[in-house]
Amino acid sequence: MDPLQIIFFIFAVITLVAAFLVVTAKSLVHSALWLILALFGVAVLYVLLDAGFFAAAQVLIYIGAIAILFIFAVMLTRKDLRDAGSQQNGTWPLAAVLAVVLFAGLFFILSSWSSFGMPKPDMPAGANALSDLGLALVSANAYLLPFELASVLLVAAMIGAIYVSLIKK
Amino acid sequence: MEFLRDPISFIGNWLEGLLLGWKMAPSAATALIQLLGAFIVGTFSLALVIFTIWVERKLYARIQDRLGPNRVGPWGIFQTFPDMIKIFTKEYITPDGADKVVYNLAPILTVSAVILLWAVIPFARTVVGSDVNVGVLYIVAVGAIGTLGIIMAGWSSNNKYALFGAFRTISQMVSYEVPMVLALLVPVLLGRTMGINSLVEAQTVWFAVLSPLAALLFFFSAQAEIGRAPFDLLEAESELVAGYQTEYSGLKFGMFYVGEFLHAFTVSALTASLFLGGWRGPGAEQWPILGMAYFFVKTFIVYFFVIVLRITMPRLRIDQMLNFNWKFLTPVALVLLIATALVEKGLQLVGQDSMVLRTVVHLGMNLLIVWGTVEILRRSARKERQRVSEPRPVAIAPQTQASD
Amino acid sequence: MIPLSWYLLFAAALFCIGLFGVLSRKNAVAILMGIELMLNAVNVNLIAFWRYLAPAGIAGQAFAIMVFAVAAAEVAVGLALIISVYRRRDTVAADEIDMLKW
Amino acid sequence: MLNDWLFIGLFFLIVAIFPGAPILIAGLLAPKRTTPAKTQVYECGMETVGDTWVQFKVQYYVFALTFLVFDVELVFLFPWAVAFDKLPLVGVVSGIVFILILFVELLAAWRKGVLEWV
Repeated sequence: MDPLQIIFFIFAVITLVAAFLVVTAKSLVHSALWLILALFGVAVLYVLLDAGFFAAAQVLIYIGAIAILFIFAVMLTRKDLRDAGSQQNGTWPLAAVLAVVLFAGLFFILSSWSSFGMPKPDMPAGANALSDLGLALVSANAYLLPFELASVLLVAAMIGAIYVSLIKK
Repeated sequence: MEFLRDPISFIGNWLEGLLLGWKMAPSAATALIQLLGAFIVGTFSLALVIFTIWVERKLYARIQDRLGPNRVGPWGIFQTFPDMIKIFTKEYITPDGADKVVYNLAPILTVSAVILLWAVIPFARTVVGSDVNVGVLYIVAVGAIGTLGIIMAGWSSNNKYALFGAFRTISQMVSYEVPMVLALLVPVLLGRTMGINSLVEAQTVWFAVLSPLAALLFFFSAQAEIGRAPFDLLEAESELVAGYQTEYSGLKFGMFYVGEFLHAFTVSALTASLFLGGWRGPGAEQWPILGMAYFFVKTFIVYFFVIVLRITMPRLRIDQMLNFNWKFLTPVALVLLIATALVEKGLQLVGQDSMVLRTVVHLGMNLLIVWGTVEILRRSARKERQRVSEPRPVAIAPQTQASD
Repeated sequence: MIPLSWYLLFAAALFCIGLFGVLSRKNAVAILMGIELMLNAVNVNLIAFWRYLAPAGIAGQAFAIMVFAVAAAEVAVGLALIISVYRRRDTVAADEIDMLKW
Repeated sequence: MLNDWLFIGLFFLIVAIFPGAPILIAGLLAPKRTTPAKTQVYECGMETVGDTWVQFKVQYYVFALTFLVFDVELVFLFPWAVAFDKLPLVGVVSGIVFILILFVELLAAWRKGVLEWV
């Protein structure tokens, strides 16, 4: 195995274990902390995919903002959910079976795909992914509409969330 | 001669040649040298704290008409070492009900997040840890990790004061990140790149001259990010004991302390790099060692202002702190960003690329925004004065109204 | 060299773990955490496809950044709803939030 | 490209060790004499009353939420700023429209009274 493969393997395992703990940990704050580790592992994989911008954005948005929001939400809804008792609902064996079946199905479908095991091609010369992305985001024949819509979506989400969380009983 | 011009990359090249001569694979040699470099940068940044703590204490004392440390070594310059020995031999006390793992991880994470910033700071043209093409975003992202350390410290201590302190800290740090990122977008826009070293190279005219407002916005929001006076609500001693560090003792507490001092210095280094031209200066291109000198001189000048700000300002109230951010810094930063984009594109369309014109137009635009802001502030201050000076109902008011 | 299959299998596993969380958790906040994991799995796939199949194109990256925005919006509104429900009904267990049932 | 990140990866390793090692060493050097009174949770000289996890104001959540939305939108702007040289005027204007939407957002939050600490 070459070094990159080892790094990938280590972080993939860390991420998956952390993800598993996210969905099984009893204390919700621990869940949130494991979630942060899992998201960080994903950021490392982005670096391995030559997407440094997404790695930094992942850490900034997910760890810096979304995870904090989760921790706040856990603290705000704390009263009745002590860390005692099962955090799993009654149908969890069914859910586990479903998840395993889905993974097996995905594996089956993917492995019959011709370019499943394709090696990483070299980056085309002269391409600057970052400024290309910036250009595409504001080009009318590329992603201008989603770009502006994302902004409007976020505004709507923010106003809605503020309204929902601030209304009195 | 070659050695004198650029000692660090000279040693680096020599080492690489040596390792390759020993039949080491080139990639392994690079990795080893980078590891060594990382080790040196990390050690250096931590060693720096020993010095900056002394600088800060001395300056603090002088402004308050005291002597400050003056016993150990000349001017007390070695005062930090006995302090270190003391704190190394202090007992760790872990409070009941603390979440052990998270509790011990928090101080490490807090300090790490600060040292991590040094990975992208360029010391000279050739002495750069790493010039990743997303340097600016990296800085902000690493700041997010620091936030995490604080919330972990507050939550795991099982103490109300700690949790309150952590919550306040988060809402402060999180709020001030918005103008900070906005202010950082201005140099990115002016330099068309996110790499820190590339940004330094792009500063033929310092960005602090091109856009002084962005420099100020960054400076102030960074102060809040560090969390010291006047923004030290997170550990407001009179209200919250010591905030999120209440339950920490010994070196674990010391680590938070180190983190704060190092962060102050790091922010100065960032300000110097991003806005004051970093290692740029006469002769720095040919003589990288000169560049290092320029960089540290600039950093220490900014650091001086950081300390003075800390010493001379009273603590803000929490509502004032949030108002200052959301109702002052953020709108100004948004306006500045729009204006900068318009001016840049306008100059490009006209086809003027003379540096003088660019500087003058940008500077004028900045001054215009400052003038507008001051005008608006004057008006709202007048209103506020009227509102406060109006007679207000006091505790007995409801009774007199009822008798009418 | 890491083949594309590694990333795809990793993403599939992450997605399934997230799905398991969504289906099995009692607490609504934890369900949202599962959704975050699933969105991340999707993002890994998008970036991997961009890098392996169309490194000159931009679609994968553009979609990934949109997923960021959608994830943020979803978390913001979702958690606000949960907090609001909690304030009215004093519960965050997904089974007990059944105001629409009749 | 990956070489740049190699340094940062190694730096992450080193940086985790740097504060960790002294804490461990100090743990070995320092005395260990815990008593029940010492490990009590601090509360102004009293024994602590009630649970640590008191109910928090929803205001904290709202600030974090506002930040999250701003943060995501600002990440969109970074590639735009890097590509500034290549952008046509339309591109610059649409970026500015994006920032203006942010401004509207700020004003909306202001009007809703989110930014007040009451």
